[in-house]
Formats: sequence, C-alpha cells, structure tokens
Amino acid sequence: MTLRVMEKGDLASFVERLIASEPGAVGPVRKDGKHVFARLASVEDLDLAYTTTLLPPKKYLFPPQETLLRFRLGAPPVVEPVLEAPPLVVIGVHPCDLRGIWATDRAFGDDHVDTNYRARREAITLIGADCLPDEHCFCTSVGSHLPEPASFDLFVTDIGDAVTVEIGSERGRALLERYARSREATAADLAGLQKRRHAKEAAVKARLNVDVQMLPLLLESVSTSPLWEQLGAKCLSCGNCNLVCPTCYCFDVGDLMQLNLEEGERIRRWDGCTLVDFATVAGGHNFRREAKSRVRHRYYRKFQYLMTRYGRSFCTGCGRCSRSCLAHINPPETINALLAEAEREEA
Amino acid sequence: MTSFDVNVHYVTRVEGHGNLKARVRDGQLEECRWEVPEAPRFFEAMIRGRAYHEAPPITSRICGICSIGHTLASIQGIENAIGFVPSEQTLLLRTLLKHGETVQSHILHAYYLAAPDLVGAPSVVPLATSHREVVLRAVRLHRLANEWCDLIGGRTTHPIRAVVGGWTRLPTVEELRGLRQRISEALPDVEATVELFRALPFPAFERETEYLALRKPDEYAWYGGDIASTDGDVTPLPQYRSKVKEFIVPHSTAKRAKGNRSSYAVGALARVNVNYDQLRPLAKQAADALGIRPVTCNPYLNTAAQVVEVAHVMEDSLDVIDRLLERGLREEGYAVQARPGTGVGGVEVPRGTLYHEYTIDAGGRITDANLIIPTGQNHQNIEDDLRALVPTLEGKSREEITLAMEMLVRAYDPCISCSTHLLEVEFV
Amino acid sequence: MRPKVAVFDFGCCEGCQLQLVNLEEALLDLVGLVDVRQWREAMSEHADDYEIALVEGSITRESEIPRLEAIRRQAKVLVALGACAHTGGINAMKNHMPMEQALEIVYGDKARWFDTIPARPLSAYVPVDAAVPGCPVDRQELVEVVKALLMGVTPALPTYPVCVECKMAENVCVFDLGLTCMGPVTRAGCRARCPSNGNRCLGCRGLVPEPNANAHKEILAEHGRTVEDILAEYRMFVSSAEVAQ
Amino acid sequence: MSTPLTRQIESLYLGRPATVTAVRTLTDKEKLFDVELADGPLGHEPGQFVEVSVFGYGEAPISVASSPTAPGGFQLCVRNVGRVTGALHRLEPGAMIAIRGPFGRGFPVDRMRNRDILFVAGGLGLAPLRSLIGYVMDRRSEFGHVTILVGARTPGELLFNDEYAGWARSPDTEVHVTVDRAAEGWTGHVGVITTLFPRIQVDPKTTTAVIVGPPVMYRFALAETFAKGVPEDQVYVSLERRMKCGVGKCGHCQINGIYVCQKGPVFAYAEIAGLEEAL
Ligand SMILES: Cc1cc2nc3c(=O)[nH]c(=O)nc-3n(C[C@H](O)[C@H](O)[C@H](O)COP(=O)(O)OP(=O)(O)OC[C@H]3O[C@@H](n4cnc5c(N)ncnc54)[C@H](O)[C@@H]3O)c2cc1C
Ligand code: SF4
Ligand code: SF4
Ligand code: SF4
Repeated sequence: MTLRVMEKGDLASFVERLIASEPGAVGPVRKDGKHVFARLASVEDLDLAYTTTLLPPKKYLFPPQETLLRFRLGAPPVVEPVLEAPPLVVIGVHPCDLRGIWATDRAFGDDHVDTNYRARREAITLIGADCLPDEHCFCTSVGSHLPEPASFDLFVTDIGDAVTVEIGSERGRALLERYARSREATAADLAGLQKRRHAKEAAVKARLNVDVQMLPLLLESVSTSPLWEQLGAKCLSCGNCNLVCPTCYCFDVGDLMQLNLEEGERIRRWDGCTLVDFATVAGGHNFRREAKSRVRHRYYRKFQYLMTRYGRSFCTGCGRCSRSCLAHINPPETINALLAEAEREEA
Repeated sequence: MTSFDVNVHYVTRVEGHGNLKARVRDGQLEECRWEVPEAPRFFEAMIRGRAYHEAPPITSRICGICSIGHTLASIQGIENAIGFVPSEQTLLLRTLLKHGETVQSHILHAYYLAAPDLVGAPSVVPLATSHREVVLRAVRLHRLANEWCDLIGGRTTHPIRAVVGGWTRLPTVEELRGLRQRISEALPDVEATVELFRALPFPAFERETEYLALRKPDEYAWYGGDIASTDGDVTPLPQYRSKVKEFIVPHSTAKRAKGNRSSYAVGALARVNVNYDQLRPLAKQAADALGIRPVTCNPYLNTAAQVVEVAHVMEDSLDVIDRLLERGLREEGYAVQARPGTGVGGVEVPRGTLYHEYTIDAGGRITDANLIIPTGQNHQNIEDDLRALVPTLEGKSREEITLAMEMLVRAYDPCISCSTHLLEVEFV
Repeated sequence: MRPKVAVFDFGCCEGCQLQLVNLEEALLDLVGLVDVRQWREAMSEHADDYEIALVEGSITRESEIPRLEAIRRQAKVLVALGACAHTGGINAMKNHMPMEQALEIVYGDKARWFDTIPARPLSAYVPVDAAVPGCPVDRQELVEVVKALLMGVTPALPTYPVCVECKMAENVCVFDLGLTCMGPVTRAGCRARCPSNGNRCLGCRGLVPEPNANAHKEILAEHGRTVEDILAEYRMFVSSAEVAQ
Repeated sequence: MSTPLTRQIESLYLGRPATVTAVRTLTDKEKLFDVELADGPLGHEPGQFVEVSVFGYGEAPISVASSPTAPGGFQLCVRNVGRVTGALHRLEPGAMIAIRGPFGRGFPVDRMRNRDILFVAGGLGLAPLRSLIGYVMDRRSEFGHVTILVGARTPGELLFNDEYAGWARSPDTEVHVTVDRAAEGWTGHVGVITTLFPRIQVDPKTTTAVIVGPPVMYRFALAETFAKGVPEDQVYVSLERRMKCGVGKCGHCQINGIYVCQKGPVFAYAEIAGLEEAL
C-alpha cells in the first residue's frame, strides 16, 4: 500500500478537478438534515462530515430499478441486452460501505457472474473517506471499520491539518497523479493516521457482545428463540431494513410494456425478504408466512447463510437498518439478546 | 307552436351529474328543473372534530376538478381562524399554483367539454382525427398546466405541498426558471386559442344578471379580497353570509344562493365583468377579440371568458415567477401557532367564488365548518337563464332546443361533484 | 378487436376520471387502443355494449346499488377506479358518525329528504376484478392497469407498503422530521408521492393486505400521537377497514 | 473508463431464442408445449428447469417435462396461474419465446442405476418427474423394478394419463393412479396418494424414492416412504419456490442457507431434513 498526503486545500481542488474533468462525480450532499449520495455540481455540494447516507452507494452498482433487456415484439421478437455502465467517481465512501461493496461483489460475482452489476462495477471509481460514527454504528464489531484493502481506488483520512490518501489501485494512482498535488507520507503522518483510527474506534459505541466469527454457530442454536416471536410482533414488514442495507441485494424481475404494446423492457427492481410476499408462490402458498420467520431469515442471511458461504459477516455494522426501523429492531440488540439467551441456557 | 318535454338524464360533458327536465308548452317553458342527483357527501359534518391541518387535504376531496382551489380556500379559512399571516413568498406561490389550476380547468372545459358543441361534434374524440392540430394544442396547454401544478403543488389533483402555514417543499430556482420558459413558449398557443374561439359561433342570448366576484384593489383577485357585485355593492369577505344568501326552493333539488335579485352568477364571466380593468394586456386583447366587455350578459360567453382568463393568468404567472426569483427562494417551514377563532377563506376557483368558513377550538380542532361552492351559487341563475332562453328559440326543432339548453348548462361549466351543499330531494 | 370500455361514477370528487384526461397524449394513444363506448364526463356518445367498466366512486345511496349491479351484469371486467370505489375512500369518514347527525349538521331540518347509507366500496355489493387505488389514482399506475387489461393479464397491486418506494426515492423518513406517517401500513404504487413532496402519507391508497396495525399504532403513540389522533388517522382514508373501528 | 458503454455483449439475463412447435391441452389448467431452440439442443438432465420468457409478460421457471433421451426439442408442462403462464397458454404453434438454462441440479441418475425406483407424483409434480420417468423408460434395462404412483384431485386433473398404459407395459413396471375425488365414469382408485402405499411392495435396501408434488403432499408421502424403510438419503424431492433469476442472485428461492435454483430443485431428503423452511 502506498500512502500519500495532501493539504486540505489541495483536497478541495482535487475534488474540484475531478468534478470538472471526470464524466460523473457523486458524493455525500445534504438532504433535509441527512445525507445522500448525489451528483456534485461543485466541491461546495460535497459534505464529508457525515455519518451514513440514507441509501448506500449500492444504488450506483445495483440501482433501485434497472433495465436488463429491451425488446420489440414480433415474429421473431427482437431482444437486446442492456448493460448500462455510466462511468462514475464516488467520493467519500465510508469503510462500512466499502465492505458492503465487497459483499455485493461476492454475491453478484459468484458462479454465474451478474453481467449488469459487473459492468457498472467496472465503470466506478471509489474514493473512500473516514467517518464520524453515531450511536447506531457497530462496524468495529463486524470488522468493517478499516477500509477494505482491495475495494477502493483511493482512501482519504483526515488527520487534522492534512489528509492521508491510501492508494488502492492503479486507477486511483492515476487519478491522484493527474489531478492532485500530494506528497510522500512521513512517519508523523502515519502516526496521525493511527491516532485518527484509534479515535474513531473509540467513538463506536454500539457493539455485538460476541466475536463475529462465532455468530453462525450461535445462530445454529437459537432459531426457535422466543425473541423471533417478539420481533415478529413488532415488525411492520415494511422492508426499510432491506432497502437501506448495503448488502441486501434481492430483486424482482418483470416486463414493462410501452403504451403501443409493441416495445418494452425487462426490468429488475429491489425486493426485500421482510416483505410479506417475498416467498409466496403461485397458488398462494407463502413459505415465510409470519413476520417472525422473515425477520429471522434476514438475520440469518447476514450472520449465518451468506457468512458461511463467503467467510465474513454480511452485515457491515453501518447501522442503517437500526436507524430506519420504526420498530427499533436492530442488530446489536437482537444479537446480544440471542447471545444472552444462549448463555442462560448453557448455565 | 312547439310543445314537448325535455328530459336529459345526466347532461354529459359536465363534471358531476345533472339532470335537465323541462316542459315546454306553446313555446313557453312551463316547468324547468335543473336537478342534481349527485350523492351528498357530508364534508361539513365529516371534518368536525378534526385537527385544523387536516381540513385542506380532506376538503380537497370535495372536487377533483378544483381541488387546488378547495385546498387554498381551506388553508385561507383556517389561517384566518387561527390568526396566522402567511409570508409573501407563500402567497406568491399560492397564486402561482392557483393560476396553474385555472389553466388546467379552463382548457379542459373550453376545449374538451364546450368546443365540441360549438363545432357540432358529440365529443372531443372525433375531433382528435378531424381537428388534430386543435386537439394537440389543447393537449399541450393542458399538459403544461398539469405539470405546472405538479411542480408547485406536488400533484396535479389534490395538491400535497400547500399546507396551513406555508409549503412542505419549494420548487427549485431551476424549476421555476424552466416553468417560466415553458409558459412564455406557450403564449402562441394561447393566442391561437383566442383565434379559435373567436371563430366559433357562440349563440346570441342575453339576460340581465347580477355577477359576483372577489375583488382586490391592486390586482385581478383570485385569493382573498372583497365580494364585489356588478350592481355596485361591495361586501367584506368575513361578511359573506350577508351577500350570499343560501336558500332551498320547493321545486329545486339543490341548495341555491341569491344576492340582490332572485339569482346571481359567479365564474369566469362574472370575474371578467367585475375585474375587467385589472386584466393584463394579453387578456384585454383576448377580451376584445372575443367581444367581452363589462357587463356582458350572454351566459354562453362564459367559455370565452375562460379563454380570456387563461391569457391573463399565463401572463400574470410570468410576473409572479419573476418576483419569486428576484426575492430568492427561502426555506420558511410551515410551523404555526394556533389560537381559537373563526375565519373565512374566499378563493376564485374556475367556476366562481368558493367560500370556506371554519371555527377552531382551543385544542386546534374544528368545531364548525360552512362550505359554499360556486356551482351551487349558479344553480338558480342557470334555471332563470333557461326560462328566459326557451321563448327565444321559437320555431326551432325539439333537438335544437334541447341542445341549446344543454349547451347553456355546459357553458356554466357546472362542477356538480362538489356536493357539499347539493342535495337530491324526492318531491311528492 | 379493440376492447369496448365505459367509464362510470358514483359518489366521489371525479378526480380519478380527471386523471384519465390528464394522461394527455397517452390518452390519445389509449383511445386508439380501446373503443370508448360511454364516458359521461367527456362525451355525449353513449352505448351500452361495453366489456370493461372503469367505475369511480363509492356507494352512498340505496338507489345506486341497482345501477352498479347493472354495470356488473354487462361488464366482463369491472375495475374500481380510485380510493372511493376501491376502499370507500374519504366518503367513509362519515360512517363513523350517526347518520342523522351527519345529515343534520349539513342540512338542518331538511335532513329527512335524503337517501343516504354508509359509504361502501364497490366490492361491498358486486365482485370487482381489478382496482386502481389512490386518491386520486396515480396516472402511471392507471396506465399500467389499462395495459395489463389490454394484454389479457389480471393487474396485480403491490402488497408491500409505501415505505418501500419511499426508501427507493431516498426520502428522509417523515418520522425523522417529527411527523407521523401512514406509509408503513399503506399499499405502495404511488412512488411515495406525499413523503417525496415533504408531506406525510395519509393512507389514501388503502391498507396493505396484511397491515401490522397494532405495531403501527404503537409507533404513532410513541411519536406523541394520542389515541384520538391515531383513530383519526385511520379514519381518513381507510375508514372502512377493521383496524379503523 | 471514459465512454459510457452499452455493450452489446453477453448478458446473464438474455435467453436463447426458441420456437413453440406444438401445443397440447392436457387439462383445464395445464398445457404441454413442444419447444425447439434455434441454436441447438437444450442439453438438460432430468429434473432441471429452464427460465421461459414470453416477452411483454416476463419470465418464469418451468421444469423440463421431457426426457433428454426423447428426440427433437423438449417439452414444458405449464399450469396457467398468472402473467407469464397465462401468456404461454395463449401461444399458438410457431410462437417465439426465449429460454435460459437449463438450470439447477437434476435427479442423480447415476446413483439410481440398477436400483428399484418408486415414483410418487402429486398433481403438477408429474411434470418434472416425467423427465425422469421418460429417461428410465428409455433405458429400462439400466434400472430395477419401477413403481409409479400418480395422484390428482379429480380425474380431469390427471396429467399425461394417455401415457400411463405405456409405462405400465414396460417390463417390471407398475403404475397406480388415484384421485382425491371421483367423477362420473371414474372406475379407478379414490383417495389421497398415500392410500396407494398399502398396495405396493418396496424393498428398502434397493429402492430409491422420488417424490414431487405440492407442499401439502410432502409431509404425508414422505412419512409413508420412510415407513417402508427407505433411508433418507435414498429419497429425492423436487422443491418449488418463488424464483426470479434462476442463477442464485435474486434471493427468492432461498431455503435457509440453500438456493433452490443452485442446489436444487432436486434434493436428497437427507440434505434438507434439518431445514426448518424446507417443507
Ligand atoms: C424450479 C421450478 C420449476 C417449476 N416448474 C413448473 C412447471 O413445470 N410447470 C408449471 O406450471 N409451473 C412450474 N413452476 C411454477 C412456475 O414457475 C410459476 O407458476 C410461475 O412462475 C408463475 O408465474 P406467472 O407469471 O404466471 O404468475 P404471476 O402472475 O407472477 O404470479 C401468480 C402467483 O405466483 C406467484 N409467483 C410469482 N412468481 C413466481 C415464481 N417465480 N415462482 C413461483 N411462484 C411465483 C405469485 O406470488 C402469485 O401468487 C416451477 C417453479 C419452479 C421454481
Ligand atoms: S444489516 Fe443493518 S447494520 Fe448491517 S449492513 Fe445491513 S443495514 Fe447496515
Ligand atoms: S425495518 Fe423494521 S419494521 Fe421494517 S421490515 Fe425491517 S425489521 Fe420490520
Ligand atoms: S416517510 Fe412514511 S412512507 Fe416513507 S419510510 Fe417513513 S414511514 Fe415509510
């Protein structure tokens, strides 16, 4: 890894030049007192002093709705695959969201490679940034508080009077060389970076009271816990937790016709396993009829099913679901309650 | 001499249901009933006990055609009741939204509902082929008006952003600029509309009538003002009940209203008659071209007056937008302090003056409401017009007379769905 | 063969029919794909051989029931257009007060002249094949439903709540703005129009098929709404639902 | 990355063009479609499924109902339940559709070779089973005794009833058919499919059971099979789930940690026995 250092003023002009010269630059901007990733018209729009955005940058890799095919009916129908991949520089991605991208890279890259995801992924440059945890963040508990090494092109950390820039890829290096004035990092800079990281770790308050790698095992024993019943009673089946989650990637597919009923497209749209009909089949049979089984499924996906398959937790600790669940269902409380229950049983 | 019965069950191409029943004997209208079998919907009762801020979204549902007008009248009535004074920016945006509705509704009525009569077509559907250019122009203007209301109000019908206290969301500067550009680009379509209606044969028929409209000293009134009559008297809005006298007559089916005479009219023609001096230049030209000057007493020309008003509000909107842009848009929020009280809102909606009166208690709940819609005010006038019209049709066929009567009803653009005060009565 | 369509209305504000007109150019296209046989609000032509009936409004008078039944007998497909037809809509607010009282408030001593019954959705009297929810209907959804009918498909409504579309639109949740919202129990399909415009969802599209109303009411209470407020909330657009009683 | 790219290259969601060459009505709700791919054979194993596109309507997972040993294209047996299946039902011979797949894991024919096979098919479950039955019939000598149990709610709902006699004529093969409710002219057995079990002989040491049917059927049919002593790893089922992509992405078909489209739809009972959500 190469570490460079930029003066703060130089960071602003770097961003300004990215906005001016690269085809698309997005970053966190304010919206009704929160933050969202959005187009940057100028560096003034960018607000790096944020905790999490409402939606993770997933929306650029796997948009809420996306066209897969376009077709024109006829004999034979003319069908054309659509792979949209607008080049994009995403500025200010936090470590948890980089981990989220690590996760969707795995899920969409496994076995049958998802061509649409891959095309977008290849067209995106990720410039990470360190963050300001709030009471919902628990990244340190799932090991996503440090920038995922292979996931970013550049990663910027504020060390007080300057910023360090980690170079994660050739693409990142090229951008830096082309648009930024930076210098070699000194031992003092490195110390500053370490200090900043420790400060951030100390600032993360929410936590899972268990080593994350133990979670698949823990969940093995608690699938019939009364806790699921309690959560099911509170859950609105609103899907908020799915939709805001950087590692939820389920989708629905359907055809949309134009009014001429001759041309149309096949689209995919975000779906969520907490929604009532997620597992309903023709004939009306619902394989996860009750809210409790849907909530449970979601937790098992994050901390057991996908974790077992890919080796690391599919929860990034970003706390988005905790923030957006009106019923206050959140991973730290849920996991800690399950743990306490398992420990009680053991005793 | 002609003798026959007219019985048009559901006059078509009006918003809502209206039945026209008449008995003509020897060319005289012996019996005439303009019936409104619309279901009563009890809005005044339904909002009792509701929180004051719920009145606008609920009363908006009185009428889908003038839902913006209902929303604004309701907001105005509530704000007057609780003692809230809206900001200038808020008022400018309300005017802009109101203007959007005026274009929306007037274009709909003039082109889609009234024009087919004037060219002898049963509806706009065949016109889509025979007069494609005209229909496409109507669609363009209508689309503009709808997108305009979407932009300012958040939705074309039942606006979302306009609330007691102000706005939940403002348009952006770019959006306002874009709207301004689109409105100015549409002015040629407005001129073409004036040309079109100038060439159409409006029936010649006049009956002396009292016209009522809101009036303000400094501008053509849409939102608030005093109640001015072509008879010369002026009534402050809070005293509306002294001017708008509601009554029920035994042979009628709807609650009606009268002013100085047995009946009065509200609507586009009433407004142009009352506020002619405040029309913008483009609208003045249109009025000239269409032969309207105060006081014009041909009810068929209400449609022409609508065209004049379209010209007026389009031009006025350019000015409103300029003023908004000059001031710069500011996030003001919409928090209010509510105190108990009674307040009246008066808004000129496409079909005439709409009154919303509310009484609010100390807990911010509505204890009483009175809503008077324009079409109810016009009912008696429509009937009086019909009585005067039939003898002038001497020698015409039964079909022609029926059509002339139907057209007259349609010219009022009656929006009967606003059935807060409309009732169906079975007479024995 | 273009399917023959007719448009009807019962007690309502006619804002939903208006959305048909508001389709603008798309309406011209549509008129090419279907054969409009009657539509009182827009045309004088009138024929009774329709196959698809778009019916707006709720049933609020005894005398409307036979008319609705006649429409049902003729139509192969009966579509409830808008909240009033689909769920009873705002008209059903009056069902929560004694009918005599409602009459008296509005009509005083003339009250006895009226034929009025509690407002009910069409489905309270006849089978309904499809619905376009909302007050007013969403034009995009309206077009989707019409297209589905033209393609021979039973239109399916989302069974998930408005929150889904609200999150996709990346709105700040109105609960975070200090207000409360019907979104979590309201059927999606409007692309979260009200929250996206800075307001709160009032529930005009009706409830999702399986609302967790208890949990929702608890959340409203937690956000400072009184029991009275909460009931009022449920008694605006979903008055006829069980959870509003 | 400087130019926006809409690359006209391979897409995971693009199917292969195919033609419906014949349509046969089987019951009120099911039709059988003969399908030929424009670019060559499907190359499926018994029990696999394909994603069928009817453009304008969407895509649906459908099991291949014919054996790979059958000549020509392949067959799909489709029940009309909604958008895509309804559109399929309206197709005439000559119509063009698109096919992705074959997907999933089929029946392990190699493990079944030389063993006795007990087929239990409830309702539409016969559609995927028929691909295996056809395979076994075409290579009859490679398998032991074959018992086929077929059940449907009513005689009118029995699928492929013109083929039962042919199967029964194969050496060492028995076919038993039952309906839940009889109808006029029905002289056969009446009762749910489990009522056929007392009539058959099963050697648990040499038998592989293959059971496919609606969710409600499994519990009872499995109990009967186990009661005959067949071990859990010699019992195969084919599971249906909601499924959109067919390739392990969309998440709908997941049963606990398992994707039906990847690991299934065919499972040895032993693989899913512990999974709460499986049956
Ligand atoms: C591996 C597999 C093999 C199958 N084999 C066959 C077969 O051989 N023959 C056959 O007729 N059917 C088969 N099915 C079922 C078939 O896929 C569904 O009936 C079909 O997808 C319904 O689509 P539709 O568009 O017609 O219905 P829709 O209009 O989409 O929906 C109708 C109902 O089906 C549910 N549904 C929607 N999508 C799916 C889906 N992908 N899977 C299941 N239910 C869904 C909906 O919740 C709704 O209740 C199989 C399913 C799977 C998973
Ligand atoms: S499960 Fe919740 S905390 Fe974990 S990654 Fe998803 S949204 Fe973030
Ligand atoms: S956000 Fe909360 S209430 Fe909504 S589905 Fe998720 S767990 Fe349930
Ligand atoms: S604003 Fe309303 S609809 Fe949107 S997420 Fe919040 S509760 Fe749901």
